[in-house]
Amino acid sequence: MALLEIQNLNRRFGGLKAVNNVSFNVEQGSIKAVIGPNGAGKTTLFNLIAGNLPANSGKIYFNHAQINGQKPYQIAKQGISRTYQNIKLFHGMTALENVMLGRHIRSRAGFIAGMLNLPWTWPEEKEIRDKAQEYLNLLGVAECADTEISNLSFGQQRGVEFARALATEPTLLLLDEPAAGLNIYETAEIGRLITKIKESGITVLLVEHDMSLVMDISDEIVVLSFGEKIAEDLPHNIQQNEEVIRIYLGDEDA
Amino acid sequence: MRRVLGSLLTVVISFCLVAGFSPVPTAKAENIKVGAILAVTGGASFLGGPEARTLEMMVEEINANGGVNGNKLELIIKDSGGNPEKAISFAKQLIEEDKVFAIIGPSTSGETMKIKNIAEEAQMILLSCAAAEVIVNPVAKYVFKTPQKDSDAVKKIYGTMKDLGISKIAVLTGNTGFGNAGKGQLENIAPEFGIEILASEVYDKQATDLSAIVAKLMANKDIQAVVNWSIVPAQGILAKNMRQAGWDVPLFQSHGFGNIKYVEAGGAAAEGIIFPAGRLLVAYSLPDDNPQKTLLVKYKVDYETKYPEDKVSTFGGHAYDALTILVAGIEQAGLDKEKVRDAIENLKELPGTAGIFNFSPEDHNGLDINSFEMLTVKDGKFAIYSK
Amino acid sequence: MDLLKRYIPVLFLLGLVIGIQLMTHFTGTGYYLTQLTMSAYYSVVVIGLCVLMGYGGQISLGHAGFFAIGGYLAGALTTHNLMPFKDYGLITFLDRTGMLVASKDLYGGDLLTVEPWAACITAVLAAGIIAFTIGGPVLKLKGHYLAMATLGFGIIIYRIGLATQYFGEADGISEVPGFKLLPGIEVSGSFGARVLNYYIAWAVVIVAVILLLNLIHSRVGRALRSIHGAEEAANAMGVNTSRYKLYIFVLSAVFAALAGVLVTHYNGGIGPSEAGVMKSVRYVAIVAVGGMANIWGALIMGIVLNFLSLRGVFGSYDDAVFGIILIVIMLFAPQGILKINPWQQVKSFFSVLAAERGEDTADS
Amino acid sequence: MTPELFIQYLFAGITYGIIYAIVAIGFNIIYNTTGIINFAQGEFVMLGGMIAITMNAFMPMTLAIMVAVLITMVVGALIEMVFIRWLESPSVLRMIIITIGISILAREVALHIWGESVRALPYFIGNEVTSVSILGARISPQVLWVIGVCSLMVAGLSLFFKFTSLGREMRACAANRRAATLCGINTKNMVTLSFVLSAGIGAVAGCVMSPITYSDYSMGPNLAIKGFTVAILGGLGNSLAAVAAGLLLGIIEAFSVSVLPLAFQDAIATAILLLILFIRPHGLFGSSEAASLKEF
Repeated sequence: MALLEIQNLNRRFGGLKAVNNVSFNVEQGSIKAVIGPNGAGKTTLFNLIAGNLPANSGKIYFNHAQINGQKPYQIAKQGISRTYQNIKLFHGMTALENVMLGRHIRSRAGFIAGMLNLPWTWPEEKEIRDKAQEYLNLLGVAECADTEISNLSFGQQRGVEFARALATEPTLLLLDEPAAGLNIYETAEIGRLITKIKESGITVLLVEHDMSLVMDISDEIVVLSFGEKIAEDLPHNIQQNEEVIRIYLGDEDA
Repeated sequence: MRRVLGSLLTVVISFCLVAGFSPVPTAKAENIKVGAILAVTGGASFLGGPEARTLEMMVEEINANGGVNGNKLELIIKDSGGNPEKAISFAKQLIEEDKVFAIIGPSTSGETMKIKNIAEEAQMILLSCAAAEVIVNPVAKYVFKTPQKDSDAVKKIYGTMKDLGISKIAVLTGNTGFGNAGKGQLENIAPEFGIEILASEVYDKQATDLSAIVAKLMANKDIQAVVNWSIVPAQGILAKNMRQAGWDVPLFQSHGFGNIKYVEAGGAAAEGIIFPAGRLLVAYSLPDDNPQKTLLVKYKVDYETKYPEDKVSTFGGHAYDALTILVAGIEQAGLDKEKVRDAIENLKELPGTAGIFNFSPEDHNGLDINSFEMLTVKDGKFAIYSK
Repeated sequence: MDLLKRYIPVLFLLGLVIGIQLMTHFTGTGYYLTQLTMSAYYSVVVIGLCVLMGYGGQISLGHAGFFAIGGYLAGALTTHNLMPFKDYGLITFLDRTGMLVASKDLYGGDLLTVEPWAACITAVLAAGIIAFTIGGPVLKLKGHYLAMATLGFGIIIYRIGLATQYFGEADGISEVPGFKLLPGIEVSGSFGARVLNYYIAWAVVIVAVILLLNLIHSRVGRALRSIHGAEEAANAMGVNTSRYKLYIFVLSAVFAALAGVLVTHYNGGIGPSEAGVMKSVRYVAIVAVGGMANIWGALIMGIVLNFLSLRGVFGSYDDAVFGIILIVIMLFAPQGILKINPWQQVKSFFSVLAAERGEDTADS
Repeated sequence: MTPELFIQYLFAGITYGIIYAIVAIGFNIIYNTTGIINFAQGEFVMLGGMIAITMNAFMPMTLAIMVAVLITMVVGALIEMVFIRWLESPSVLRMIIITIGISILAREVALHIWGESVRALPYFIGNEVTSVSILGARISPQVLWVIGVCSLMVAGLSLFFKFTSLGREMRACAANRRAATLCGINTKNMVTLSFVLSAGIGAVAGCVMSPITYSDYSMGPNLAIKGFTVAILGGLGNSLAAVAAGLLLGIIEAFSVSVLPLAFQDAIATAILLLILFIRPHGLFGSSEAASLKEF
């Protein structure tokens, strides 16, 4: 059975069918991309998986357990982590602290322990800090560790958000347009990084507009248009799929 | 910029602290410091406002006339806003820091009760302007109060009712300490006069409309009269709502009605309201041989000349009495606090705005039922009530 | 090292507290300690609210309500005479367990009242439970709705105090006895116990500050701050945001209630004004001036403004001063005028002494 | 309950209900154009009444009321221009605190101008004891004035928003501020206008109710809380629903005295407020879908 299974998922906003009867699977250890023109329902789909939006109908299974209907934090605890199209970092905190938050589900010091600063929390705190620094290093943004997040460049912010998502040690990583706003060198860098992540055993589901990146790294592609799945195939097949070509030619955003 | 601001602030704060802690320059030795804790602002400002103005006026006049036994008075008014915690803080401040001779106030019973023990512990003469009887019952050695007793007001009202042949009444009270105390007294004393309370309601001190409750009470045809007990503007509103509804049973008010503004606000509806009050409100109509008359007329004229915006009220009168009592004590006993306290405790036949004060070790109020006069409203003015 | 950096300002505060006491002792100005003691207690409310507003990102216009729950319950329990009910089973039971104390009142009457410790625990627990119960629905709200709901809660507590005979209605509760924390250590307002009470109050403040500093630098504190930064993302990181918001709400309510208990014993009474809307607004104003997420700023402003207000410096403009503060701070310095960690200010004054370059502490 | 008593309660309820509705509409007008809840709304009512009373000493009442309303409108405009206009996308928290500050300040200024005493405008017709008989109940003609004037204002406002271009521009601004700006509407002026309008209607209400309820410096917050309850009850931003909700609250309050002690009358509004916030924050008449789209 696949790691993530989506079955007949529906979500409406008023009369608009943002996600319309979509089903697909994501296999363990693969990179799957979701593409489609603007307004195709890609981000809505992510929000449904991550639990930010309730589905009107349909089911989502993760690791054989149904996760739709659960709260985002519960879903996160089961090993799904995500990034956002418009970066959502914690302002008023440093880059390091942002990534340390990623270790939240991997640590356990509670309210009372924190307030009393009990000694057993000290090694845990140190471990959180060390791990967070490690992920910052991995993303090449180690130098901004102590900088408040609003003072970072866009690219650095992307890096920190990525590091934060990885710090949770997810089984499934949802990436919402990881290359948006990046130049070609940075995009290529991101591509290499995503491949590396996959090699470390993390499954990746991404939404992306940059076709070269998508074709380059994904194992499989799902195409959405107006909330409906119109194709699901290997990258080179998708490139030749007539309907996909038609909607993309009809839409200059591609 | 922010750094500069921050540094600046640190400096300012240090300055404040340093300035705050430098010893207060001591005043000239012969001045008598009188502290006053009054609710000049806030929900009880209708009490504290006139009280503060009265004290300022009196101190000015006393000092212009050479002071008390040649000593000038120095008045320190603290505005508690009606908050007990501030009254406590101010009391301690006045006692220890300003080293006042005596404290006048606070305006409300709640505040007075909070500082009663402080005054006792510090052996500080406290002349409260608040009404509740618990202030002087049980008697605390250093605590006095100037407003008349609620129980006497109730007896006066019930006495009048008896004359009118009224025995079944409705009681409305405000949810202030004053209203609450009055409600208790009204209920306790009723049997003594053979009066039956058919309905009793409490309204909010900020109530702006009582027509619904008037309608409800009016439906009970047995009610022969209404007693309203509060010190708030709702007194006039009740009168209006009753008269508009065409309900013409007699309306009795407490001695808290002693402010002509309530009559003005009540307009035509206030006509015929009956209430007990000190004689201040009818100063001109008193016979010339009344021992209070000179004093009352003088206070009224002085106050209304100095504060043309305001009309004299019994509330300011309580502060007037407090300072008068203190001055009388000092004139008799000099500048020894203990002796002044003893002198006050033994003051007899001292005319004040609320009545003739006769203190004793058992009675730190010094007023009896005769300090009340039944008044009524006639042509928009207060007049002595006669059946 | 980090720990040391966190606690150095606390030591500094401790030094200041002792220094001020010594200064007043030698200049004969001991009377300042009265207002400093009261301000210290009010500051406990303020720093609790500061963590709720600054780190939890939740406004509360009802914290005077929690203060009043603490103060009123402690006051009522330790004051109301249970002698007439002493034959009832429950009262006898409580008496046997030592939860009640018998004493004589000022005028020689027999009194049987609840032990202040038991009353204190009851009051604080009650505030905690109430906060926990209403916290669920209240904290689901945002913005104006949240502000109004907390305001409404405060009003209801105020109304209950004002309408209940047990709580003394408009007069409040008077003649509350002292609170013996330990043998020889009593919270009370008598003139003789002033220095002792000054130290008790500041001990409470320092403990409260240490607890909160620990909290905001812990895993939970990080999670709280993340909620303020971006709630949705915090959720996606596995932070149970609603639970953390509830916890911090309860914590700040408990702080407020504890302050209420202690102030009531110190003052020997409590009145409805402590529950008033204006009180809640003041607490918010102080937090706003100190900087929303700045415990030290809130503490300093809490002390300074309460001290000045309690000394009557603002006269009849007291409320107006707080109104103006709210407007000016929110217009020109929404981060508070003490946005910069005051400890860093001190450091910059003595930069020569600072051996190493100060790094930004997390709460600045 | 006798029919007379019923009518009596009903009129008491309607009088207050319509006043609450006017305050609520004041909230809504400003909320719609700015997304701000103006906590100082009750102070407009206070100012209207107090200024009219002062002016009445120098001029006939009609003129005094007109002057008072004008001055209050100017105050409303000034408040917007001094405190609100130049803030760049302030947070909700910041706006809440600023308007609370304005409310406190307005109250304190009024205290120091007019003092603590309670005043009233004279009755428009007759005096304090005049009453008219309606279906066996006796009502002060001033009650009819309040109901009449307030109903006219509500009707006038709906017409204004529906049929004048200015009103339509304000509605456009309410619907989508950025889009309105793009269409060439000066949204900043629309915001000022909304303050002027809500100050104006508040002041009118303050004048007509003054003979019945009196005016004093501290009347604002109480009205604001009732008004806010009504605004939420009707669904924030929906003025016609606010009228319905206002009448509902007024009538509930009036009838409550027949079952509850009078002391709890004022707690009813707060209890309703909390209840509605907990179970239906989008109001009785609003839809949750629409409410969730609004930014908070």
